[in-house]
Amino acid sequence: MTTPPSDHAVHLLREMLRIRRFEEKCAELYSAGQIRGFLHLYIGEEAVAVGVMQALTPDDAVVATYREHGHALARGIAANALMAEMFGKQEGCSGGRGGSMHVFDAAARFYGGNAIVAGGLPVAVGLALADALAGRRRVTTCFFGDGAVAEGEFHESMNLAALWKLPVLFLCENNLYAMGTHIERALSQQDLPAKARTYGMPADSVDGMDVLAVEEAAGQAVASVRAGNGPFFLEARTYRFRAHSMFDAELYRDKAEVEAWKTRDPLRLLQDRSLVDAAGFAAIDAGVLLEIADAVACAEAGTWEPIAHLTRDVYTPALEGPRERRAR
Amino acid sequence: MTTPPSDHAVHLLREMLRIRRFEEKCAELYSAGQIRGFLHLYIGEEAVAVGVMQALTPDDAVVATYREHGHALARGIAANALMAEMFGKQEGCSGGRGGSMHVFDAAARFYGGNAIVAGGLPVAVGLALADALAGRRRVTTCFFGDGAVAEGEFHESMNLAALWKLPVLFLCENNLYAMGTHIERALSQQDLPAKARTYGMPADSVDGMDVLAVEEAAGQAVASVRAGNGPFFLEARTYRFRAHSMFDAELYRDKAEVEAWKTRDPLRLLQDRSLVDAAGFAAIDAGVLLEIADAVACAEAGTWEPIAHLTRDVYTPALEGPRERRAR
Amino acid sequence: MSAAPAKRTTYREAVREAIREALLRDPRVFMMGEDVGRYGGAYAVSKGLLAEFGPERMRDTPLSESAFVGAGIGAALGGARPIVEIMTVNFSLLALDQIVNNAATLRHMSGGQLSVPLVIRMATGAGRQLAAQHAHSLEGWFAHVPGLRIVVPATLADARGMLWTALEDPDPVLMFEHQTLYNMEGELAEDAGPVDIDRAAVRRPGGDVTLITYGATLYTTLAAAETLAAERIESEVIDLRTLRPLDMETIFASVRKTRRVVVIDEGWRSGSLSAEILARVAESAFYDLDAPVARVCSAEVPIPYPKHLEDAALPQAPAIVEAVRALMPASVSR
Amino acid sequence: MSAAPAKRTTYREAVREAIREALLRDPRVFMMGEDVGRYGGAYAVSKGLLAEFGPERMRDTPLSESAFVGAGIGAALGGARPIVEIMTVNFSLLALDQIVNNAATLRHMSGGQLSVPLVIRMATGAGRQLAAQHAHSLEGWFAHVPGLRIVVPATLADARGMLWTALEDPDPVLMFEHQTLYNMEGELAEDAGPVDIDRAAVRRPGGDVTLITYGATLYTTLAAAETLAAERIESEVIDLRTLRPLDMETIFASVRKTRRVVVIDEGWRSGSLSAEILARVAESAFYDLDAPVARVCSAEVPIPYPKHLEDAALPQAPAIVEAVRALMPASVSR
Ligand SMILES: Cc1ncc(C[n+]2csc(CCOP(=O)(O)OP(=O)(O)O)c2C)c(N)n1
Ligand SMILES: Cc1ncc(C[n+]2csc(CCOP(=O)(O)OP(=O)(O)O)c2C)c(N)n1
Ligand SMILES: [Mg+2]
Ligand SMILES: [Mg+2]
Repeated sequence: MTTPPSDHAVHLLREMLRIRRFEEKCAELYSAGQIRGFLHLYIGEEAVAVGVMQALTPDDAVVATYREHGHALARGIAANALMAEMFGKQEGCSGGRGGSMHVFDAAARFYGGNAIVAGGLPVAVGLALADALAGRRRVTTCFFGDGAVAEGEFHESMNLAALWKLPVLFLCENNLYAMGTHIERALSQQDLPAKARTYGMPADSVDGMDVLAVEEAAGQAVASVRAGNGPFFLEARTYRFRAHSMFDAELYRDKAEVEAWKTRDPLRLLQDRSLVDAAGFAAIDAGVLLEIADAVACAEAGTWEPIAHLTRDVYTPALEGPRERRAR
Repeated sequence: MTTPPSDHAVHLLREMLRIRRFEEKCAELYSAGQIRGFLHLYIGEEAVAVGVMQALTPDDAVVATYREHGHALARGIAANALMAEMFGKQEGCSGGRGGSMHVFDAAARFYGGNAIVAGGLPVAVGLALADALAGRRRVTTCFFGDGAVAEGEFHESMNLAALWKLPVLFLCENNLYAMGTHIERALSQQDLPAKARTYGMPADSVDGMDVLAVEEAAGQAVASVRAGNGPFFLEARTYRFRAHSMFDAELYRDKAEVEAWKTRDPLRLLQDRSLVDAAGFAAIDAGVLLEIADAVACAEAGTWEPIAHLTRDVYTPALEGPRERRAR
Repeated sequence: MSAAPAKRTTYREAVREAIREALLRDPRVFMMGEDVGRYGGAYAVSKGLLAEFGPERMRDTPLSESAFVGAGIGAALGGARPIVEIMTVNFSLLALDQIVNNAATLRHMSGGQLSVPLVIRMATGAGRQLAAQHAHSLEGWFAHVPGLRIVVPATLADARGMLWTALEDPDPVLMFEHQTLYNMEGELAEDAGPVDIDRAAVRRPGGDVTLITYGATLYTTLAAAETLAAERIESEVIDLRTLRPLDMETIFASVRKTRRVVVIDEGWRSGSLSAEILARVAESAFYDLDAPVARVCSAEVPIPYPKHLEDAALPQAPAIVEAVRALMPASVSR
Repeated sequence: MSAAPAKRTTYREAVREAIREALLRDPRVFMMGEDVGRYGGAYAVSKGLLAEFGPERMRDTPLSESAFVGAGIGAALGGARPIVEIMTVNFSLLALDQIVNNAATLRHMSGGQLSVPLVIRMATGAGRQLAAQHAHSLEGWFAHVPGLRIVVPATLADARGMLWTALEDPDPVLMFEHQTLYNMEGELAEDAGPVDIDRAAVRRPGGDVTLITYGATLYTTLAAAETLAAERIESEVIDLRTLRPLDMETIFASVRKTRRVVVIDEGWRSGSLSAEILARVAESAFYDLDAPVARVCSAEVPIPYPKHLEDAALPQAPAIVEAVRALMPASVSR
């Protein structure tokens, strides 16, 4: 007789599966032409977003990249609102204007959805600065990739946060590639925690395919930040199973490398470890698939923003008059 | 009986004294209104430029900042041409258009004179890249201050140079201040060689008030670069004796701190060490003062670029016609 | 306007007073930038404010334009009211990603959810022989970007009054202070305070020609108007005050009256703000015009160091006078 | 123009051929940028070139726009002939310090001593639903900066021919390739080669109105011209090709003939290149005009993701037709 899987393990598994199924559906919808623009899938990296979000409270802030569906779902943005956004419908969490790369949710303190590599880091530093100035004990978590580490904005942000001891968790998703560029061809120094420590910042590295390990490492990192010790840098070693975007012929990596990483699929790893059996998995999956189907239905039923609204929200309507509200 | 000072020591002393006297004269001329704009004096830091230049050959390239009179003189740009540039006369080394902050001399491979902090670093990387591509064994030396280390362009350039193993000597003049900001309030990590090493780059630090030490350290650094080991980072610990610019009230540092550093005046240190006596010093000084006086006379006798030439050299004159040459 | 007694003050002091007022009025306000604290500001604008408000609210930053401007955006998103100082407009190019891709974009791209109530102040312009990397006028260039509001105080009252209004704006405002104005002295009402940032101001009324400008060239333009008045050509001088959005009503009203327009703009001629104004006039007030539109701008060169060349590169009163004369019918000019 | 047989090709292939030719012709030429090598280019422009030329000359860079653009400047100073690719125009904002403060400035500021023979290529424009941080048209904005030359190939022949000419220019040239053109297919002479980058081209002759444009909107404009022709309004369509310096001769010659002008520009309306052209026409060809100048530009919004809003934000043929009709005397229009 085996012990039943813990509720928490089931929760983590479901969260990762929601991302996986959501994105598989997105890929399908992209081929069908219902989702357009750039689409960057997170498949393979689900353990990172899900593990980290466990450590955050609703009051904390999250800044992510253009590969942020996973972060959005794990942060609690409804699949419906996210899928509507993928379609560009006004029921989407950014009113349909952002699409895949620009997911926002002010209520969830989810600040994008930034498609400029490393562009989110200074913003995260500022969110944390606002908290520090106001004496609030909140944490801002900023997700970014290994590619972002080469950008000047990474360096400036790391230094500012460390210098001012701001409550930022720098969460680097090292999936070894920036588009087609392997980290060895991008960074003269690939030991990222060592790099971070030169800023006088505590740093750690964790197996990003193991959600339990991520959860634990993120928990410690967030605790350190929340305790007032200043920023923390956490590297999650992970891998994307899919192409960089839907336009990528993947000339730059071996199939064998991909297959090797797939043996460490974060879903399978957790399923094995937490002793969820095939039937248990199928039950979770069924619920998730329902949720995604519902999201697609919602998105399809969603409405287009009227063209007349195109120029709204470039500026706030004049303050004296009653502020026009967009239908959401 | 004492041993006479070596020719080399006298050479170094003279080189430093040329900078000192040149700039003292500039400060005077600034007060008299003959030099305008921003004027950043190098006084106190002469050992760095003079020491480093000993390690370079005429074929090497130099990139400097807005505090570059010392580098220009030590690199061999004539005091006449430099002083004419300070006046804005067309006999100046930049044709008078650059002034104090934009000294150029293509023949000396002296590429500025860059007044954007850290803006010269990417350019230096490119100069070195051109050499690497062409298979030339030249070294590009890039001078910059401690303040530049916080800029994104520093980080990107260090990484590129290290990644591509380019022949750049990064020469950081750490004078402890960026304008009024002490390095402790600018950088979370003030051990600059340690910072540099995280890029996988060899690094060293040297007493920037001791010209012999600088010469030796630079010699080793340049040898390493020239041998094909990739870039090298050398910190020269130094101090500016004067204000940041002529507009600086120096509210941010103690007189006592300045006085303490002045006891380590690079000229005095070398004079003592190399056993140049007062008479010897006076003899060198007399020669230097003559040179400076001549430079001022030349600059005063210099001519203004005709206003009609204002728009020349924005673009190269059309290639088909004979290329117009400016009177130099 | 005000009946309160006036005091002698400088533009620099007026800006400082405005910053002080903002820090006193709203605890969410703080200022950051290079050397704004201990050094007292590169142009001595914030001298004394560190002592009064402490290093948290008068915050020195490292040399990291992109990060501290981006941090201003983040802080604004997080509920603060940051005033970010960029020392000189040329350095703002290092922060352009944050300004254009984030500050200007976040509200629209998020479907109206996010607000970036940020003010970025910077010194702009030539006239002090600072040469090719410290002397440009890019405010008109920034005015191309939707989502930004661009304000340019030319007078003591505006230097004193625009900041608070800008801080109350829920969207990012860029404020450009011309380097040569800091020492300008004059009378300012003791009780001077916030001013609107919506309307252009007619600084001199006149019926023969409309001269449109902003910033430091206001004074060059007023000088030219004096010269022209001696020739019995009456100029209406408009100070734009806000470069984006443009107050076209004031411009059109004046052009309807004068039927002639010259724009004076320190930006490089091609693609400067002057082009936009001339284009709008030629599009929408074409039949009101009695003569071609005209402009006096900076020469299209990196600003050179020597005084005579810098002067030659910038809009000067004689060129303005010349441009106006060329538009007048033969009977009106002497 | 050429009598050589034509082959079927795409804009993408034409650009690739141009890069190949440059690498073959001049050993000083190399290309660098993000993912130009192994990945084959974000827009697959350089696919295959790594295999042919190796990683030194087809050089992948880390994500460091400022440093690799600056390195391009340095390499050009050092005697190389770099082609630097910036993936998308929005990312060029990260490199603006190097482009404006260095590349555009070094020759003048050094008194004519230094030369920066650098070509920077980038993808620009909207139309692929890439939203607010990947879809802007900033080429007209760059055209404000003296010291830069801005070229925009709209045709296969220009995609094939402008690069070599740009590389021979001793000064920095920015080349903008519209994202939506890469897949455009057509006939190109087998022996197509370098073309001039000095003159605008009349792509359709006509006597009633001058339509001025560049880049992808050339095709929108030609479509509008077709519609107008059906109404017996004959448009002369000018493809600017080079945005700085502008070939005003060609423009003025056309305006003298047609007496009406509409500029079509994918840039945000205010402060776009269209403003400069309208301003110059209204300044210098005022008396040649029979109607106000006009323009059709992008709406002043960060480009939104959904197709219907993106389309609504961009210049479309019906709007061009409308703008032209509004300028025609009642007798000419139907
Ligand atoms: C400043 C900037 N340069 C280039 C790009 C194009 N681009 C988009 S994603 C990407 C790779 C980023 O890699 P990484 O940071 O590792 O994130 P990952 O995609 O692997 O999650 C690149 C080059 C961009 N969006 N922004
Ligand atoms: C990008 C940029 N930001 C700000 C400035 C204004 N500025 C000029 S020098 C300077 C301090 C630089 O300090 P450091 O690099 O240590 O050089 P030092 O002056 O001490 O030699 C500053 C802030 C500038 N020129 N460029
Ligand atoms: Mg990656
Ligand atoms: Mg310093």
